[in-house]
Amino acid sequence: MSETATRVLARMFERMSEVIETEKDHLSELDGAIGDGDHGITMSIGFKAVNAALSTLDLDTASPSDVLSTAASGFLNAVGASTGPLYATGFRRAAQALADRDQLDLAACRDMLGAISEGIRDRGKAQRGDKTMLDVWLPAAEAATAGVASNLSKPDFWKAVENAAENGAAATATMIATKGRAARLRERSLGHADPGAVSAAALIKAIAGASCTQAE
Amino acid sequence: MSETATRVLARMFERMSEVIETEKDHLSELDGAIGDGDHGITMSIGFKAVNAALSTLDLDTASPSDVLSTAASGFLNAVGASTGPLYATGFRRAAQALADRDQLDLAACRDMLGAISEGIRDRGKAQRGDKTMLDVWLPAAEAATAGVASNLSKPDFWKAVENAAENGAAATATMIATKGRAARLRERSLGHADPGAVSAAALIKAIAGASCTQAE
Amino acid sequence: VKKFLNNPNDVVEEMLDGLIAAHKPYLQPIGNSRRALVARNGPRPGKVGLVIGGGTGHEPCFVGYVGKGLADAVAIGNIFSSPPPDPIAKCAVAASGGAGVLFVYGNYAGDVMNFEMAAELVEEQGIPIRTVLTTDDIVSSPVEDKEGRRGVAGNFFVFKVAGAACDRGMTLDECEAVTRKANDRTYTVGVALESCSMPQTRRHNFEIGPDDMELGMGIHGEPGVSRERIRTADEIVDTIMDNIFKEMKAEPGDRVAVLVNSFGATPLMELYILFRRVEQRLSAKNITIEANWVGHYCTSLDMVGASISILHLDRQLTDLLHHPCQTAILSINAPETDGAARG
Amino acid sequence: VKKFLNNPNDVVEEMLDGLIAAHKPYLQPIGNSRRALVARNGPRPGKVGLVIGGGTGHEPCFVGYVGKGLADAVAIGNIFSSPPPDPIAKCAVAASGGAGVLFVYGNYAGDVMNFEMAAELVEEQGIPIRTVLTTDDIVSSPVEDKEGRRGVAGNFFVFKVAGAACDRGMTLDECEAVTRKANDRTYTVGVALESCSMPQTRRHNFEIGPDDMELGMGIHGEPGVSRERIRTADEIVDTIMDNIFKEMKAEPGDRVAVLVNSFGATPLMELYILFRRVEQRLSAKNITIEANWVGHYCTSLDMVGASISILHLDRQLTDLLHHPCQTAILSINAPETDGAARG
Ligand SMILES: Nc1ncnc2c1ncn2[C@@H]1O[C@H](COP(=O)(O)OP(=O)(O)O)[C@@H](O)[C@H]1O
Ligand SMILES: Nc1ncnc2c1ncn2[C@@H]1O[C@H](COP(=O)(O)OP(=O)(O)O)[C@@H](O)[C@H]1O
Ligand SMILES: [Mg+2]
Ligand SMILES: [Mg+2]
Ligand SMILES: [Mg+2]
Ligand SMILES: [Mg+2]
Repeated sequence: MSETATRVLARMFERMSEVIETEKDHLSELDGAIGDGDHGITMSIGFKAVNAALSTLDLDTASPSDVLSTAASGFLNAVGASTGPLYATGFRRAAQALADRDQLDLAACRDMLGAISEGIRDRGKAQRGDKTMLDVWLPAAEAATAGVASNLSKPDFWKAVENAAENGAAATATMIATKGRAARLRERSLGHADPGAVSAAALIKAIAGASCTQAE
Repeated sequence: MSETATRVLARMFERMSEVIETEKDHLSELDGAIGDGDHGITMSIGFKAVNAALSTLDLDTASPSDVLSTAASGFLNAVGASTGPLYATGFRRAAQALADRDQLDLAACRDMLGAISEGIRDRGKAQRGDKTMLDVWLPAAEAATAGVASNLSKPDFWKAVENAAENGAAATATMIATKGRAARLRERSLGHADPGAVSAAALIKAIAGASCTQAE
Repeated sequence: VKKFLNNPNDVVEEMLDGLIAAHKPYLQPIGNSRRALVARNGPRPGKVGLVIGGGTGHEPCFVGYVGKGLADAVAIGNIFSSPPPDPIAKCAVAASGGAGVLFVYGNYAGDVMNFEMAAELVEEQGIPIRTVLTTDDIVSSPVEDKEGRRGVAGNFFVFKVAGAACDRGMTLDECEAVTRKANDRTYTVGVALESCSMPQTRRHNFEIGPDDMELGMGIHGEPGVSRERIRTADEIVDTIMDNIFKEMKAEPGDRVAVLVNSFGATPLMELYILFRRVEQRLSAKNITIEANWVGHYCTSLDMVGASISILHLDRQLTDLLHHPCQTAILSINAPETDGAARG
Repeated sequence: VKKFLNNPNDVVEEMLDGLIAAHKPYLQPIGNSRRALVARNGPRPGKVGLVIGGGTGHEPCFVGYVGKGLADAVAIGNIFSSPPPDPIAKCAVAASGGAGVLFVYGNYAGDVMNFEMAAELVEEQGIPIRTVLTTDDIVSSPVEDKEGRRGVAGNFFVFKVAGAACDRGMTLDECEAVTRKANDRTYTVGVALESCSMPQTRRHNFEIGPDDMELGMGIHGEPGVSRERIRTADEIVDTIMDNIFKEMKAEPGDRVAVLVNSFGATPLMELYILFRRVEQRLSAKNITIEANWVGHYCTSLDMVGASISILHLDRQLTDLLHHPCQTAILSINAPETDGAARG
């Protein structure tokens, strides 16, 4: 029997928390160079809180949309910070996008990625090239759209999304920050990757992983 | 013509200041190990103030006793601390001992060393073996008394005094402090030479030097 | 870097335990939320409520400024992180006396997003919200982008003026206007000699070379505006004051308030040496110091460094500065006090 | 170690420039001596004068405790060095209101010798002097040698009680007796994580290993009583409180005042974590905290560390603790204040 979309999403958030735990110190170090050194800590607190909130959901009755909106509030209430409103808005928007859906096919994944990146953009009012997490989420969402349009296989689809995310994260090192704390550093932010972009790429990898190992 | 006793004493204080400048960092380091790390600084401030005060004396009319009492007030007003009252009392006592004297022969030097050590003892109420500057001044004064009694030549007299001082300073490393800040360290003061004892030995060396090079 | 800590992940909760116990006479949790504290003698009907807040690691900011005559409630985030909307909204509701609520907080992306989300929630309940972002860090952005600047230790003056305006019973419009004026006339520059370290990492966020200092340092351990060779205290103050004089249009005879603030590890002895030069520079321009504060008022954990803030007074600001207040950290002309704890 | 300094040899004079300017409302130099400062509203005819003092490097000790209701004058030495007799004598004369003068200072060989020499000088002028040495550092000597102990941050409570007694118009005998009682009932233990560094050397006075702490640390950067492995904040407080409970004969229902004091570089966040555990330990014994202070009250330059002081109150001490006072650092029940600077 196929794993429900609800369970896939719950597992996805577990994976996201795992990858953040692995990357935590590295993310804080990146943030120490151009920000206030807490990004790894904030993301770790946030995703632990998401999973704590999800553990109180009954996954047999909850919808995929419920998972996403529970994650949104759990994240927001635990961390605040910049990432709290950004990811909470992203996840909430994804919850809306997946309302009435109970299948997590590639089209649904495309919509989810698109909703997350639009939520982040609307909340943070940043643009591409501002050296933020958006420089990962936007290209990843675009790659997903293109992937569905050209009928990519599931592994190829996720490979394309991951690549776009990784390239986006790497590219932030060549940008001058104009949003968030790093913006005050101006030219001095050059040469440093944006911590929020690096964590976003890691999250997308976790999403890809969870989706690809989905039992069918 | 022989240099006056007044000038010899003034030169003696110059030498004392010089030797303290050389030893300053070392003395503070010793005090850092078992005290509050300021002994070199305090002695430096004190002897600079002594020489500043002496520079306002007319050495042609001042008595040896005047030099010593000027040094006493100069030192005390500049430093306070433990060493201020101790050396001020010592120098003041020496001023009394040299009252009516205008010759700095070995008997006068013996009396001066004896008066300084008694002044320090009376003010600080320490005893031999307490791991203080007294473990240098007392044996030095005793060596001076013995030296005069056995009619030592000037160089031998001062050699004996210096030796007694140096041995006294070295011996403090084997003592447990019972006076001053180091007393609270109890056994932990073992193995460390007492900074006040080490500076006292240096001062006595300067006194010996100034006296030996006295033009006659 | 060594610290007095239990589990580093509990540091904020444990600090709040201690702080709430220590400052009981001044503040109390709102309901069972320890991230939202309200002044015991703050909110009252007809008075505009003042809500402040931000991340922790800046102690005595922000909790130290909650009490009669100053802020009515404070929302508390994680270390160097804005609080989420929920405690901010709780603060707004608790502070509301029916005359609207003023939010005053530092201009950081995170704080702006969270406070805005909270404002939306609370306005839905019919409580009007106004916001003044503090932007006193004058080297963090050029003057053309004044609104883009960070809020740092000069918060102190902006809070004080806002609290006094609210306590005087001024309207929400008036409170907002005078708070905005206080912010416009507050000028801060900070210098760090060593970066701070988070309880979780216990490593410096970044390294400042042994002969270097960081000019324009932020209060979250984020790097400053330029790395320079360390200079004497007087030269450092001169650089700071030159920056401030470039923007502050003070005439001979004008009055200012001065705050010389430690970032955490810099002791009072050095702050007084800095104040000495600030006083010299001001009096050379015939500017009078109406009041001054020297100490730990807005810190960045254990950062070594200091900031200088100047509030350029006018008659109204002077008046509001002297308005009585009584909090854990600041007591000005306090008419009656309880005599117990102050932190 | 980096510091805000000009010429390190001028550090005390420059600090005094800044400090005297900053705290003008509270104190002023006696004559042209900047090493002897007198409270503006302190001395008055018929009142016992209170003179405190000691070395610098402990800011806000001792100058911060000069003002109405607290000390009348303060004598100021070099860094970690007792002041000489001359400024102490000047303070005594300025503080004298014809009812005698009380000296209260820490029990250190240097301070004892200089204050005693000053007392001799002043008594020759017909001013009776009494002295109370503070000895609150309970680990600095065993209980059999209580008089041999050092005075550390618990000074704060002894000064407060002495200042109140003098301000109440008690006789010299009574002032001495109650001050002595306050000292006998004050218990302090300090812990350092890193040693301090002098402005002249800018090196740590001594090194504490990366995993070690120094228990019973003095406030002059002198080593403590034992070197131990660093432990959690709670364990450290437990060790300190166990030491204090061993000597303090407190019964359930008794009241205490608590001071959690930073040695300089330890920030408020950590002090609150320490206070949390102090409060837990006291309330487990059903001992009530009547008042508490958490912050920088008696420092050792830039030392990393903290001390905990407990004053075991009785009715008289409680009463004197709440007596109004108004100084640069401490304002308790202050009836009228000038609203200007506090440091
Ligand atoms: N306006 C914004 N839009 C999108 N992302 C942003 C914005 N501001 C900041 N960020 C992202 O947030 C990251 C910092 O997150 P974090 O360190 O957790 O929060 P904070 O800055 O509050 O300490 C940055 O690296 C950047 O990617
Ligand atoms: N009671 C005393 N009698 C004699 N010498 C003493 C006494 N107390 C302290 N000393 C000497 O003073 C020295 C410390 O001097 P210094 O560091 O200048 O003063 P402080 O202890 O005030 O910092 C000690 O090393 C010791 O030799
Ligand atoms: Mg950050
Ligand atoms: Mg010393
Ligand atoms: Mg942050
Ligand atoms: Mg000393």
